[in-house]
Amino acid sequence: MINILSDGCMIIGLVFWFWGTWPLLGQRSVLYKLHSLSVADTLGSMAIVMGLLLRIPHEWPLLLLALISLAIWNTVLGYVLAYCSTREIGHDG
Amino acid sequence: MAGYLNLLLRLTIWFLLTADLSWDNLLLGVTIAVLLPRGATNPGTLKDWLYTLGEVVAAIPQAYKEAFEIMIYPHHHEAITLERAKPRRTPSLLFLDIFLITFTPKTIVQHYCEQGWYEVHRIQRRPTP
Amino acid sequence: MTAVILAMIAALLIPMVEAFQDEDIWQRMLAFASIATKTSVMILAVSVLRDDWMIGVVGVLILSVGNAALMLLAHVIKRLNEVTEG
Amino acid sequence: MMDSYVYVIMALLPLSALMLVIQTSPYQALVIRGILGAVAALVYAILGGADVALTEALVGTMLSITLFAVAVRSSLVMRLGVLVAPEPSQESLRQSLLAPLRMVLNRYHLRLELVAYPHPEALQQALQAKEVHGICRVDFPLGEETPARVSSTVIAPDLALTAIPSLPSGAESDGSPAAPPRITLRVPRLYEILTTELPPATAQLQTLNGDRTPLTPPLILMEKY
Repeated sequence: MINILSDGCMIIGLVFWFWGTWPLLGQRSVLYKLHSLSVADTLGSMAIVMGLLLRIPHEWPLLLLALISLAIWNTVLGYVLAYCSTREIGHDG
Repeated sequence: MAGYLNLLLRLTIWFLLTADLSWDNLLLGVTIAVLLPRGATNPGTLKDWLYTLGEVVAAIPQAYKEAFEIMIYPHHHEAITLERAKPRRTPSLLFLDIFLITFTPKTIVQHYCEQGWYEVHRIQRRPTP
Repeated sequence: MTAVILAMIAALLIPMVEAFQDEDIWQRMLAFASIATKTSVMILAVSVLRDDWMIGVVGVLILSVGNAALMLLAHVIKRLNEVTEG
Repeated sequence: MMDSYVYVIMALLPLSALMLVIQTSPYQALVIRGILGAVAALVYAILGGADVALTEALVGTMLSITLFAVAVRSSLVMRLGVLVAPEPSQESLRQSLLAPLRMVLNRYHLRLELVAYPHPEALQQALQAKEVHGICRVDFPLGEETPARVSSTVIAPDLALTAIPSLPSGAESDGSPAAPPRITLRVPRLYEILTTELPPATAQLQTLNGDRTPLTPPLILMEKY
């Protein structure tokens, strides 16, 4: 039961990864790609780590820390990248 | 009150990192948490903090819901909107607000003006009227 | 579990191709951010696969520290563009 | 013992290293260096070197990128001294100079940084003191009466300060109203690059000692700047 749940989490995470990383190859703007990357890197990775957590419950503190730092860092990074790249565009005109 | 929250956050990280609840480790963790320098914070009210932290917990399923929405229905249109920040926010609460908006995949804060506005970049299914 | 790791490697190749082909520096920064997250999650997955917890600790540390360099670099590049455009 | 995925992951390391060495722009290379660091940390961790992986992530990726970024930012730059607040006509003249100048410098991955000085003496002094790599003067059309301008120094200093008569050089004495801006360069290699690549009509170039002929070929590599 737990194994099925864990596999499900990891598969969802991998689907998120592929779906969110694929637009990187396109020609959209940086911000549009940032949206899909936040799906892939934050939510997808969190789903994968949840899957790992269900598989090895006795190491929960470390994986919980991984979850928290994933959420915080990736979100803040999204904000910083958005801020830095748009100020440049705003400078152009 | 936010000072206690600050200590609590440090202790949580310490125990998650060490995964050891013995008395020695507890003493060490408390010492480090107290000794680490902290900036002069202007503490907000406890109610604001609890409310915002509750919003953070609620944001996680919301983010997954939005992710599935984006995946099922393609959102091809981009727009920039201005959103009003709540009045009288301390910097750490502002950080949590920006975190909340950016965490959900449809919206990203790209700039915060000093007058209390966020520039929010969002993707939509149809162009803005 | 090995299949999961192989799928992760395939996902890791996408931003690398992007970093290779795109000349715009912000697109490359995006690819870098994506790769940094993906590699540390892969380290975690491998540590669970092998049940080797030393690697797991390293994965968590890289995850929590690695992105800091990215933010510093983003700010330096932003400053750079500001100066260049006068 | 060694699983198949280990080999696949190990193949990523030379791939990203190859990507790094074919980069020419220093900033692009910095970003790719970060990618290489992340991949290297992954490979080390998977091969069992947890301590090496941690060091690579902390020192190799974070510290070295930060230091390199600062170093590249402060060294790959051409600092050009200009005068503050020129008149609008001169401003447009200067802008028409800066665009091709930036284009030429971009080809060498150099960045142009303008440093403003209040009056020509300070400008000359900055060049002598090696504060800037070159100075740019937008000279007045010679038809203007310079003494009157100088006398207005008291009233409107920043307006008149640009009106100090230029050094006698002969090239702009034809009285044409739009003499091209004059750039005096201190660094021989910059002089060489600009004389060969800048369109001749945009600016007059000269070295610090007023020399207009090409110098002896400098033995300095481009990376030096």
